[in-house]
Amino acid sequence: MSEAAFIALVVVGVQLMVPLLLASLGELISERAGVLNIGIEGCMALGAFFAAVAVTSTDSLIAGLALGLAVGVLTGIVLAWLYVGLGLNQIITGLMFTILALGVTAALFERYTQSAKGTLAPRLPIPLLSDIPWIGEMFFDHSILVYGAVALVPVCAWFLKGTWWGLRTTSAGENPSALDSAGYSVRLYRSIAVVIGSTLAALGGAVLVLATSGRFVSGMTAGRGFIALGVVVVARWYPGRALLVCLLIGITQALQFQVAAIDALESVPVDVWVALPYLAAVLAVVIGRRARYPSATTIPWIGQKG
Amino acid sequence: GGSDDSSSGSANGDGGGGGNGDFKVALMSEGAKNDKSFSNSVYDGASRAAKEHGLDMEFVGSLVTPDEFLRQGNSFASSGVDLLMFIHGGMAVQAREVARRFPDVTVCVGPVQPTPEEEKTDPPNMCYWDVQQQDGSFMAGALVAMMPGVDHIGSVNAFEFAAITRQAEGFALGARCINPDIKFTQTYIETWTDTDKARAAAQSMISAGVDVILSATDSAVVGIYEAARDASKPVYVIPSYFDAYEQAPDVILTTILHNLDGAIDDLITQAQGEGLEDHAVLDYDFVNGDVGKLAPFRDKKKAIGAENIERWQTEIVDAVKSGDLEIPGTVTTDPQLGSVGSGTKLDPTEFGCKA
Amino acid sequence: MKGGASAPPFRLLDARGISKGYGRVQANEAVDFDVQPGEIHALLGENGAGKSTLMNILFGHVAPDEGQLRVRGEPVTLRSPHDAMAHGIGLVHQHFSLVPTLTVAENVALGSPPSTRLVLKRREIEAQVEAAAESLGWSFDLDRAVGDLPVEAQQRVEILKVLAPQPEVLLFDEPTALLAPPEVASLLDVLRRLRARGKGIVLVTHRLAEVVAVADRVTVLRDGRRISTQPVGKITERELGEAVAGGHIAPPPPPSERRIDRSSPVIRLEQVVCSASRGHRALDALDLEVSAGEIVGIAGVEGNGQQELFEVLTGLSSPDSGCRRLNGVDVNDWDTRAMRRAGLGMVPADRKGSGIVGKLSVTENLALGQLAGGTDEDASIKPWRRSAGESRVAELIEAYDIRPADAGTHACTLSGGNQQKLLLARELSREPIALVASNPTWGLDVKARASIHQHIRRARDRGCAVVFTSLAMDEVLELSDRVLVIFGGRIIVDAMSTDLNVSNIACAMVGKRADESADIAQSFDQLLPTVGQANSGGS
Amino acid sequence: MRMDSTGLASAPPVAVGSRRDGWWKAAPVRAAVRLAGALALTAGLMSVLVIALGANPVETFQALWQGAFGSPFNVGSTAIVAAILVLTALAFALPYTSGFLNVGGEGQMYVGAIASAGVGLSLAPSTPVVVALLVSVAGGVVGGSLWAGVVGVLRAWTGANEMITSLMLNFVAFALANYAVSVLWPVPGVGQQTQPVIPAARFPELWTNTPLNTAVLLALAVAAGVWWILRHTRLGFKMRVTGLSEGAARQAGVGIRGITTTTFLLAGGCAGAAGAISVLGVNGALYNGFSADYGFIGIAVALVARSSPILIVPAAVLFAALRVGSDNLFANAGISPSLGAVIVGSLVITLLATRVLRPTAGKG
Ligand SMILES: Nc1ncnc2c1ncn2[C@@H]1O[C@H](COP(=O)(O)OP(=O)(O)OP(=O)(O)O)[C@@H](O)[C@H]1O
Ligand SMILES: Nc1ncnc2c1ncn2[C@@H]1O[C@H](COP(=O)(O)OP(=O)(O)OP(=O)(O)O)[C@@H](O)[C@H]1O
Ligand SMILES: [Mg+2]
Ligand SMILES: [Mg+2]
Repeated sequence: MSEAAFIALVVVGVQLMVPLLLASLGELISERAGVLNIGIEGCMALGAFFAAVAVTSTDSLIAGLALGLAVGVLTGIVLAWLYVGLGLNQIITGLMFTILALGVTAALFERYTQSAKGTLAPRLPIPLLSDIPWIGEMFFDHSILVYGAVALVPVCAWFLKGTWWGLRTTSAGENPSALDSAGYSVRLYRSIAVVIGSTLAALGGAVLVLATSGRFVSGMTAGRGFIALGVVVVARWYPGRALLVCLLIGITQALQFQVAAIDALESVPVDVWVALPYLAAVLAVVIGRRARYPSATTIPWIGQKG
Repeated sequence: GGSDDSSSGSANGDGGGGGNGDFKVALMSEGAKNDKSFSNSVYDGASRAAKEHGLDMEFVGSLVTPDEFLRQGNSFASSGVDLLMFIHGGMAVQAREVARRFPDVTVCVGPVQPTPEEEKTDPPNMCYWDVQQQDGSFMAGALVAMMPGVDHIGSVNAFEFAAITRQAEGFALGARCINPDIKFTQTYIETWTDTDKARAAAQSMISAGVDVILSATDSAVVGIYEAARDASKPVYVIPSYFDAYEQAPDVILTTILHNLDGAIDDLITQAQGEGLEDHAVLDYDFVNGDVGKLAPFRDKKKAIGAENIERWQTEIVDAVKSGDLEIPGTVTTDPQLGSVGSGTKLDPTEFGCKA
Repeated sequence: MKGGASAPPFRLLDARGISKGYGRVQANEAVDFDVQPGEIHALLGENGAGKSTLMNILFGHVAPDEGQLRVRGEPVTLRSPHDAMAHGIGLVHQHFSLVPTLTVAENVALGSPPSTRLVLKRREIEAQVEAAAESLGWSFDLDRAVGDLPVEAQQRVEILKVLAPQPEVLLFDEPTALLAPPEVASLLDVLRRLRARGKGIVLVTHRLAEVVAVADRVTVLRDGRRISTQPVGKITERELGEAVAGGHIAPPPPPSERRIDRSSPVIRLEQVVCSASRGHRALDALDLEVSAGEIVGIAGVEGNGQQELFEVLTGLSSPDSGCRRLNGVDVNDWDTRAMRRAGLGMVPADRKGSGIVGKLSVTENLALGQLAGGTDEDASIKPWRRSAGESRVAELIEAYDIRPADAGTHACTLSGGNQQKLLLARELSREPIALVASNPTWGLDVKARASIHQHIRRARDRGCAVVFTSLAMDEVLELSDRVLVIFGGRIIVDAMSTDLNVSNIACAMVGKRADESADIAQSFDQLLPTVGQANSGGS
Repeated sequence: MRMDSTGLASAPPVAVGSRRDGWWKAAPVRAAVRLAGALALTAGLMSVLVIALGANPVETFQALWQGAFGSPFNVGSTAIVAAILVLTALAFALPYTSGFLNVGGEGQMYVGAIASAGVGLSLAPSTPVVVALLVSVAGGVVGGSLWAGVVGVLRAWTGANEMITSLMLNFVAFALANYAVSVLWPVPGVGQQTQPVIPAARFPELWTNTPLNTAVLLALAVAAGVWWILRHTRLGFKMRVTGLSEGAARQAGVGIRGITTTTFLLAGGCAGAAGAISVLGVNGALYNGFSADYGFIGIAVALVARSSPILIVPAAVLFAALRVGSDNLFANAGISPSLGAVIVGSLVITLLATRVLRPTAGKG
């Protein structure tokens, strides 16, 4: 494999990582608070659709991000109401929400989406850093969206570990009655986590659109939300590890496009590449069987007993 | 030609004068009618025919499963359409079932050709249509190979099956017709819609030195535009079906117009006029149906070079028209371009290439 | 040592006419309750008497339907625990309210009053926690996840959490329920120290001995109503017990006089080693023999291998090395199903978790005990068949006095005592050759406990080999023919119950011989005077 | 999903029937009111969406009804889709009864379809009808069974979370199906489908000129069989006990690993049979993307039916009618057929939100 091919592999891997990373961070925060949000695939699709609507009518990156974000917040509020407020079964609600959201975007897509625009998020080499041989090209010559997503990783980590909010959010997921008996509302902290989580997922969808000419295509999220569920388990609910896992998945997917450069890969059926991230998630769950969900995940909070 | 995005699927042809107002045609497709690609082109052709002849036309897109096609077809057939079109090469079985049940409805399926067995068992009201998609990509490949500085071309393909494979392989063969040493890279991304994956595939090709990329996928093509824009050297994209120039004027070299709209228009016109003969097979190719015509080069003329365009016109286009150059096919009788890798293995001189 | 008996000038916390209903259950009804500075006020009552409800009301966690609260004479309304904290009230919950994945410092921080700041200043918090811990003579590894700490350390974290905001009134809801005697002693010591600092303390407990040992005043609740409030000095344990239970308690029958043939034990463990999840040896070359017709009680501080011993004895896990025999046969690799088929009965500690199934009927729960058999014919109760064995079910309900006597009711609607009776009916109706039980009367009140003991004794008299573990030393002494003490995964004491007293056991439970730790022995003699005297008298 | 001793949702409070209250507060009346409310809410939401899409809600609902039951053909279509949904619903309901979440019905159905297509197309054309059909169906059942068995075995021996593994294996199954149509048994010149199965391997017709065939009987028989297993066998009792309390089952001597694996094998068999129906009873070959989310809709069906194998049948008809009816939406109301998915999703969510449905995990 040539040097250029290797660099390309990593560059493409980093770009493929971004939407998945955002969705994974969203899922991670929500699960930390004890809510398993299987609806993030749906959040991504909605975020993508509305970002495209904004972009096609204003031609502005900011507008796309803003509408994607706003839709994420709204979706999050609805989901929080369902998961936390009403205490509905999270897995079933999430799955049905995804079916619903994919259907809605498909139905609306035929009607509203217009033609695409030019590049919205141009590359932005970071001065000095991008001059480092290899590394610079691989990691410091990307669009603002990539930097933004990666920058969110330490933010999330700090949010969870270094703030009072994070402390209480973690408690809501591990032992909600402890949080409750300390006088805080479990519902509030869980709802906020669901809203943040859905918003990040919607941003992931928006990024998907903004990174590719601002056009929504029905079905473009292609199961990323589901992969994110696996990523979170493999990353054991740590944002930093989620970054690594997503990067690894991104690079594995990018490898598929480098078969021409690597003879050994030529004979691998395409389907293997498609199945790989999912198989990896299964394997990770099996190997990391001690990977333990926050104890209260999927259990709705219905108030203090006894 | 752009389409009116906000129009509903049915175009009631009240404009056309002495048309046959009772003739109804319905089309069913996988893609949305505004997908700026395959289905969009089909929709445009059908609308044109409807307008011209004053027909009732309905188009339903975003169908997924074979039983959905079957039910939808049944629903249309029982609501009294005269011509029912399955815009999906894989739905012959479903089309046949509807044709059997509704002998008064002409049921067409394509792009596909019948196998000899099928021809024997089909009901008479069943018809097939096909567009020889390799013709256009062959000529595009030849044109690209003439461009200064192009020594490596690529193709981003959706799924691995004949209607897709022949496009990519034809592209490679066409290029090798001009430059036998040209490099060809292709990837199957197994999605019509995942734009990010298409972008990643294209990006990987570009980093490997590809100068021009053919899109043999569907709406995911927008990802390829983005990758081309992002490249540090000029890279061009050749989408298919629908002149998408405005979507990405900076990177689209030209579009291979498989003249789907023309073919569909022609088929509908024939059907509503004198009617299709029993067991009709309408096979459109470059010579008989302009399939594979390239969209205007516009500002890319410069990049291609005026003299190259001229050379291409005489050496390729005219040769094909005159029959001196015979582009191989994919049908049962001529399956040469149907398999992966054929475009780089076949010898172009056998088909009339000069080099 | 008893604290100030002189009446203080005012009440720190004063509750008048507190009532609280949950549906049809009246958890509290017109309860008056107060706490004075520098006193320990004990609160007693049966399960479900309303003790925790009262504590939650005093802590602002539950709003009373009626009643008035005063803090230092000022009427207050507590809308949330934050209000209570602001008024200087702290509550140590009955069930730990710790987050196991968070560190000690983080858990303490979680319990502190709300901060308007966003950033968690870890250093500051750690310093505060350290200072508070030092003042009580404790030290912690502040970075360790609380879930990795032993139970008594978790209890301390719970206390630190409550002490952090410097409350004047401290409510302790059954703080000793999960602790073994030595730890109880040190906890009671902390209570005395807090009292000495002038704090008002409420101690909720089921253990009468603790009340006698530390409390100044005691209030008894029954069915949500206050029965009495009186100084501890003037009341005996027996009177207290009767007040709690609302009647006279029969003394336990004397241990059986029968001769036991120990030549061929039913259950036999030889040099069994078993590692716990964290890697250390939970059972360390443990030997155990239980013969037909005897009850063997195993005492020990929680976490010394009782859980693993139960699992090995019942086939839930297999020994890593060593030998497990049932009636002389090597059954090392038998699973629970095989053990049950061979005639083993078992009563797990968490009856609602792995004992009975709440959403199944009484009949179905009884059938559960017969599932291990290979075929339908092995079972007399078959709810999946048309003739489910109703007569047998009715027989058992009567024999074990399960109330209500309705075969179709869901087990979750039975009270705790009846659930345990159902479990015993299920296990003993199979006439097992051996019965393995873990804390068989945990959480039960006095009457239910006596009934369970009676059923176990009857099984023994039929020739069943019974072995049970219990955290309650008095239960071990009372029920067993032979007493073992487990420490660090080994049996370190094996004696007839008549040869032992509480002091011996208490010392052994912390791995010391009696002469090594006279102070512990002394504190236990003081702690459990009646039981201690009864047994030392017999030796 | 079973995550360490935790259920999905805690039990609903025991309803306290009180005779003093008026009849309008009686439980059945309140349930009916709730159901009506949920349906009205769904209809309202749909109407908003339909209007946003520029169509007439009344026409839309009429078209939906027409599409589902308006002609013998449509009735037949609904019945055959219902048969598929019955089976995918059972694939969720069985593990749910044992306390597991199988969200991999879609993938298990795919593998069942791949297997029965593989068997059905490689049989000699002269194979007798009964043999060919039985062998092909068995192929599908075994295929789905093994695919789900992977989930069961991983859960039983490594404790791997079955919700995640079954979900992920769906996508692997999709890739496998693509491999089957493009590499294993492609039709040259055409894409996206395998060669057709031999005619003898197809389900015999029940009602001429409609898609209704004997596959419907298979689905009903399987539903009855599952009901019988759960209610009237020792295995079924063990499965229910495991679902209600794994700890109690283990201590009662139930082999949890065996029950887990058996449950998933049975569930996968049901989903595999759904795949077989789609190949042998509907499409005649394996098509890429042949399922309109039938595996996922099966979850909704099972929930609405409260996992009862008997109630699953009418619930499947309801959802099949929605699914099939929505294919008529375009022709008769000018609306995207994607609305079908929207209706299914919002119906289930409103049923949950209005507490008409209260799924609880077994573990109690
Ligand atoms: N949140 C609640 N909902 C319904 N009933 C409740 C609730 N909390 C307590 N109860 C009921 O109120 C009564 C009193 O309960 P409480 O927990 O105060 O008893 P307790 O004296 O603390 O018992 P224990 O000794 O078992 O801790 C019980 O019958 C209980 O079932
Ligand atoms: N969910 C329920 N439905 C109906 N009745 C119930 C329910 N839960 C408890 N009960 C009834 O309420 C009463 C008190 O139950 P509780 O569990 O508090 O008893 P307890 O104090 O633990 O009794 P015991 O001394 O037998 O352990 C019992 O008679 C029981 O039958
Ligand atoms: Mg209590
Ligand atoms: Mg669980």
